Amino acid sequence: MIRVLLINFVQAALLVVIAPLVAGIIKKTKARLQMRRGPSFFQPYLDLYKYGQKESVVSEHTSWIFKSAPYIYFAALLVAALLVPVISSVGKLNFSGDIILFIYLLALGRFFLALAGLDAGSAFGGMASSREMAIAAVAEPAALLPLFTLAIATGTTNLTAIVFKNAMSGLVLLKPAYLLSFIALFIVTIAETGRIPVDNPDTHLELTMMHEGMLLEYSGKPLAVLTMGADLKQLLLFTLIANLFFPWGIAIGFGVGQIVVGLVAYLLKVCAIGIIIACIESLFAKMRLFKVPDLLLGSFFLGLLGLIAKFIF
Amino acid sequence: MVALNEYLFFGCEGLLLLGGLLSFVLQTKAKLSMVIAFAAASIACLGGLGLGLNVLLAGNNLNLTLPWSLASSAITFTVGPLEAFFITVSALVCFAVSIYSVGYVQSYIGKHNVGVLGLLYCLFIFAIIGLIASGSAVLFLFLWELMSIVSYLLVVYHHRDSQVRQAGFTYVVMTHIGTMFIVLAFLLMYVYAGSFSFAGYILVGRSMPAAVKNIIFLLVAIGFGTKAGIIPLHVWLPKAHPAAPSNVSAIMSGVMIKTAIFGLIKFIFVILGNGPAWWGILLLVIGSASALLGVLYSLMETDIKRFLAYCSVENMGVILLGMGAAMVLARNGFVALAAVALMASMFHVLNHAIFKGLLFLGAGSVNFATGTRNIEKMGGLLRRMPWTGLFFLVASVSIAALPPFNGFISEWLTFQSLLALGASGGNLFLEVLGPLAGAGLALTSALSAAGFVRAFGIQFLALPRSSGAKNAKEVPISMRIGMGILAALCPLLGVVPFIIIKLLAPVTAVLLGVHTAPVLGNYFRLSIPSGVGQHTALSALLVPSLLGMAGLVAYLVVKYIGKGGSVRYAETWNCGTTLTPRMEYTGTAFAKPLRMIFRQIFLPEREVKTEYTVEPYFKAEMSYEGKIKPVFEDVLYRPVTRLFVVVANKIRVLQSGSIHLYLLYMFATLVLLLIFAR
Amino acid sequence: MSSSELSNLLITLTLASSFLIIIGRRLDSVIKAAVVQGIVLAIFTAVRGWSTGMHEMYVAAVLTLLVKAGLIPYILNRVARLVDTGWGIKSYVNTKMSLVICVALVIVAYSVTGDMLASGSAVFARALPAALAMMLIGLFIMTTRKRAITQVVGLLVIENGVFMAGVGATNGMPAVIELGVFLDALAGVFIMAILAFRIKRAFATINTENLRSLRG
Amino acid sequence: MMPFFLLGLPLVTAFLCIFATKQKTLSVINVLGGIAIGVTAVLLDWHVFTKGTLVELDKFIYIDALGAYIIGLIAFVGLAAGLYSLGYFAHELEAGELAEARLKWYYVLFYVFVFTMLAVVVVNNLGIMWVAIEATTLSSALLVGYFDTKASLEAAWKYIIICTVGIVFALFGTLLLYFAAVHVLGEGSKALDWSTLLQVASKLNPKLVKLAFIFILVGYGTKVGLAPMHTWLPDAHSQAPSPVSALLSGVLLNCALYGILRVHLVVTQTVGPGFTNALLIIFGMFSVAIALPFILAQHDIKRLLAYSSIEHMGIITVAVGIGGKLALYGALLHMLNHAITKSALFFSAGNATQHYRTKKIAKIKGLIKAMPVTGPALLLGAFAIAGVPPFNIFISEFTIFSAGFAQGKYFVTGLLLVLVTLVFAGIMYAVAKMAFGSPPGRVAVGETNKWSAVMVVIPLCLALLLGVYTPPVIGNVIYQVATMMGGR
Repeated sequence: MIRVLLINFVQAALLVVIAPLVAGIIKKTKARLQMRRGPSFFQPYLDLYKYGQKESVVSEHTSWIFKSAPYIYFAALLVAALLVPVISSVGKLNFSGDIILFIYLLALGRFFLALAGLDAGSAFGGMASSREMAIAAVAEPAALLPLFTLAIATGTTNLTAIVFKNAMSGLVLLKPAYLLSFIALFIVTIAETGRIPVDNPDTHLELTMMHEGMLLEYSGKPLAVLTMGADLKQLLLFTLIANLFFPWGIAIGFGVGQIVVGLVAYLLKVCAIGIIIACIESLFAKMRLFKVPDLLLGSFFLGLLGLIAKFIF
Repeated sequence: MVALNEYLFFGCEGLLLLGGLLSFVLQTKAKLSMVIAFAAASIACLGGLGLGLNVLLAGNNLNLTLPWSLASSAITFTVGPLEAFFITVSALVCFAVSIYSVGYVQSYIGKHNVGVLGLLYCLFIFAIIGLIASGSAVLFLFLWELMSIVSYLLVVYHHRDSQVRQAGFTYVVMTHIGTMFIVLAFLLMYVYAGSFSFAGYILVGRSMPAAVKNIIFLLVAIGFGTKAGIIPLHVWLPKAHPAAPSNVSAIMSGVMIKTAIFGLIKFIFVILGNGPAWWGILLLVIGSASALLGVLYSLMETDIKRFLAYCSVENMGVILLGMGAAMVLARNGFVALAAVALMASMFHVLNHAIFKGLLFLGAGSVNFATGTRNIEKMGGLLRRMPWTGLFFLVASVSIAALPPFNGFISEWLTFQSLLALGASGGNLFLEVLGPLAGAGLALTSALSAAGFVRAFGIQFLALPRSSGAKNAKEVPISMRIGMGILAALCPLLGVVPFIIIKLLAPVTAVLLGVHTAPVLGNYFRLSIPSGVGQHTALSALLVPSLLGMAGLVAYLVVKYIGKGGSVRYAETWNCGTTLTPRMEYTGTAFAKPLRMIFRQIFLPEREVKTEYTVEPYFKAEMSYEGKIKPVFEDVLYRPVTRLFVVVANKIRVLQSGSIHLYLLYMFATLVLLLIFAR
Repeated sequence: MSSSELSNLLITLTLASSFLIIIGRRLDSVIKAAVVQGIVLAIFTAVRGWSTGMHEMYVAAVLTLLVKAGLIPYILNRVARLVDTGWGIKSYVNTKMSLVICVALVIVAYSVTGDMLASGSAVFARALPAALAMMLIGLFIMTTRKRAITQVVGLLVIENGVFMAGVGATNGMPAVIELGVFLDALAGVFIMAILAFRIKRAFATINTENLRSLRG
Repeated sequence: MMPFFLLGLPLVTAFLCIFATKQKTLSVINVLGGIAIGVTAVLLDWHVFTKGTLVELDKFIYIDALGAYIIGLIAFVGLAAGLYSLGYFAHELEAGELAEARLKWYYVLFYVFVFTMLAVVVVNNLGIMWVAIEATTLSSALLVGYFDTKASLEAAWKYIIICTVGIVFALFGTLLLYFAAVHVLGEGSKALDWSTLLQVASKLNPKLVKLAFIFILVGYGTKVGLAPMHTWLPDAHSQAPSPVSALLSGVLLNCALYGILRVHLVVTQTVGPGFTNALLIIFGMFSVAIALPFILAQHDIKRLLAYSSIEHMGIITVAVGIGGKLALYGALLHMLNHAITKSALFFSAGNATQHYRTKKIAKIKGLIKAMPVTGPALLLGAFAIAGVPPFNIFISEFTIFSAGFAQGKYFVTGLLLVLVTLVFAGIMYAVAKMAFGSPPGRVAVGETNKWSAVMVVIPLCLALLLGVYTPPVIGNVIYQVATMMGGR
């Protein structure tokens, strides 16, 4: 029990530690693809450090929501991080929770972030909150449907159990149901992490922003928390995809060797996903806001096809 | 203990009657009248609560018969576990609302007749608790109609407003038509049972011909569905709930429409003993549609109470989802899973009663303080009304089904039961329908989260948009206590949901023969049995503790790392100009992306008018008008109403005033009768 | 001529007199036709009294003569004169059509009741269809004729029909009842007359076509 | 001796009224007369229901349970209407709508009217009953036209013409019945006594009896207000003074229905229940169906109530047609309930129309503000008449529905239920329009007078009482009547 908890905490800590790194890798890759040198892999850590040194300016119109939102946001993601198997799938963490809780924890964070966006009264924040909630609403069923397919295939919604089962059964991705579900979930991940072609994470410009707009009023330490949270969320989703659909190499016990293999495999998988995302960002232009639901609808139908495929094949 | 139950029941109902009548008699002394009514109501509700809990926990059913009869049918009251649960829910919410009302109704003194309000209010609760406890169909119907009529009178309490009258009319007619279907079902049952007592119904319910059962099912589904406000029978709900005084809206939305769920469960599970799979599938489909359309329409409302009313439509849909899943699962032999689904449904009944009651009370408080229900005129209320704001936030988070609040637990259970439907190995249709309904539920709750970000954010955050909002003051203490009780329950039930699961154990035992408590885990975790052997679990206790810890850790880490962290207060950055409330994002604007995304459903119409002083550069005035097409009214209700009116007017020509014509009728009747009826 | 043949003749005559009312073109001729019918009916009653040997039938005959051929036409005439709206008959259906319809009504009446009384009193078997026919014709008159007075005449025809059936029944109705019926008919016409006066006062006409303000 | 008192008292009262001139004197006579009639009726009913059928004058007068029941109704509504008249006409006199000298004629006619209705029920002979029913038309026609306005005269004219025509048909039917009976019983007035007819019913000529029933149904049906012979009813009920409307709706219709019932009982014995029941159901349903559109789109409050009477007479007729003890019980209970509730409604509508000086629904607004007693009473009365608990009509309607289902008449009963539900919508639409909102500025706030307000509340309280509790006395009485009527 204690060991299980410990493993969980270690895994979560690992996620928190490497989350900015993954963001850095994506930035670097993008820069390289655009023939720039780009910032260092570790620039996100430096940014966070910098925010930590600054005073923060708080709007006088705000309420306690504004101040507490970063911590609620981060806490929700941290708890979500505790649910996701990273390098080891062992330990039936029955008590902790499942994919539904995972998705809803993300929703909890988003809820307060969106409120915080409205709190300062600026039109930018309101617009961002509004768009974020709208896109998230469409993304949520598209995210859950592929996960349901997995859950039905394995007979449980518990993440650890799903990953464990999939890891045991080998090349699961080759089934059409899984393939379709994977593609569906991948599209959702792009939307959820605020990446091109859904959102542009590099700009505060009015016409493109969603996530960044909500952070507009933040500065100093709270901004650091929020940025860290966003990175963590991105990594969480990558981890989810990686371990659900490619559980290869994940540790099935507590052996040192297994864990080392698992760690390496995990890092490789996550980096690979990061690089793929960077490629996609470089290849596509940002979509118009109201084209995004069409994309997500497409992903939803892929997920539905996956579900049907699960029962047919 | 049986005697105790009787005392509690009579005490509760008697006190309500007495309090109502006294309040009416003393209507000239408004303050006294008000205090009597609501004090009586709250004490009575405590009694009701005691009765419900006593039956659920101690397992002593209440059975009593009054010494006279109604339409030749004995007046009996029976309270078993199912009834006790619904009485508990009703009494709980009504208790909080009654306390709240003491403060809320103060603003009516001198303006409205408080004695009448007190009478109707008490009668309303009287009817609700009575009908749940009633042991015969006649009595049920009697109290059901009483409840409808009293609530109608409450809806039209502010009858000088023509919209209120309109709303009241729609409500009373639709609810009456719904009742008609229930009556038909009762009468059909009577044909087989030979009496109107529910006990008699239960005796024959399972052995009736399948066709009759199907008809009865459809009748009750339509009849109770109207009251529950499921789509497409919902149109009265968003009109009537906002029209009533807010404390009454809270009871209507929180409690009254649950009586319809009670009726459905009673009929389907207790009396008819479930039926073919399509019953459940029908409820699943209707439930999904209600949930989705309900939440979508709610997003387009700027009247906070109309918004909440549409949300009720949504939540009724969610409740039906659980029920439908339970029916299908039970039918296919997965009784333990059916128990989970039914539990999800009933848990959501309780949750919705709590947070929707709270939300309406919150809306009432805001209305009390600002004098408006239009969210576009509010803003900045969290700083002016911190308690109300907090309570509203708690309710919003709960209804958006976010952990660690109670709404999440019931939706989680619903998700699980829908997934169980997918894994239960029926046919392909069911297997896909279950997860698909789950996806629909996900969409619903995400949309509802968006809706409540909007509702809370626009109302309580940023700058006030009107002088009413600017000068708002926190509401009186009694109103805060009333809201506080409900608000405290939201996290409590979210953290230790097993309390409720334990309470519900006898209910599922009666309905499905399954003891839910062992099936569904313990205080530490909830677990779902599944066919595969893996247990899916959720530790409702752990999640909030982890959340709290994580938040605390994050806070501490951030606080002590780095030398920054000092805080400076300044104006919101607004591109260099001063921020005025007019620049804030409005509720309409907030919903715009969704209006665009779902335009095939909303069919929005917009009209922008611009007047120029010098074309095309200097605009004198610009006005924007946007509305969505009320599809159900336009496609379903208005044509039918119009048809009735047109036909009625056509037929009215028969009475043209000509005596010759009248004589002709007689002449024709006579000749026809002579020829045909000889 | 036997009493039953005589009765048959009188029955036919009474029925025929209703056609007189239909073809009447002026108010006074219609009232006169009603008088004729009253007289024939009175004779019929007397004949029945003679053939059955019931003396109270003579009383009924006299009463019929007085009321139906005397008092009521008198009142109607008075009303017609007092309200003075001309003597023309106004009808929704012209005379020819009226006749066709009335013949059809007679056929209906006979076909409905013709086979009803194979046994039983011969007179009643004859009187019943004729009475029914008269009732239908009377109702037809009331339905189609516009003037209030002609409507009262139609009512009179109906009542005559009923009366004829009553007299045609084996020994007539019990005397008490017949007396009551008479009084009622008289009172009815009286009250109608009163109302007609008042209507005339209020509306300046007794063309019942104009009484159409109450509708819906 | 009691029947003679019962018949004599109204006549004496009417006679006394002729000589009174002052309003006060008239009121005193009216109150005393009404109470005396009421007491006599109660005593008589007591006698009938405890000791059995009351027979006088060699069976000329024959009061069984059914008769006694209707007598009770007449006395009750008569007393209520009489009492209500006091306030009603006091206001009319105040408002100068009426000369004091004419007032006495109202009371004279009123009591003559009551007398004729009582006579209908008391006598044994169908012929005399016919005379009495015709007499009710004549006496009430003058009451309908009492205000001497254009509209009321028109209504009275139509009333008397149509009802007279109808009633003549009934006479013909009675005659046929007599003729059929003569063959079995021989000559003499006994052949028309229904008590005798019932005993020999099975020996009568069925064809003749059927024909008789058709005529009687059309004839008395006109008086009952069965569609399509109902056309006079909305006119007459809406134009009569409100207390008279209550009397017309509450009991006159029942008296006429009583006539049909008597014959129905005989005919069922002769030709079996199928024929009459089918006809009664058809006419009853048609009445309800025809009343519906007129209720849905009605502009005149009193016409609305009149159409509602047509609807309820239809319901009672259907219930009788359904047959069986339970249905008859429901039908009889419904007569009582309808009489009580309709009185309350006509009284409150009377107050409202007097106060607002209009019968137009659209012009009566904010009634519960303008008239703190009448307004709520009208609203609650509307609920009651629409068949909503906790009022009495719900009980009887529900009884009828359950009887219908128990008898297997699903379609008819179901349709009836649907129609009744739709009628509810119409009534609510109209009444909500009047009761709610703000009263127009020209209308003063307050009741016309206390007495009128009290008279509205009393029947309403009774309606409420009977809605939650059927006193054993009434239950037993109705049960007795239903049993007597051959409920199987």
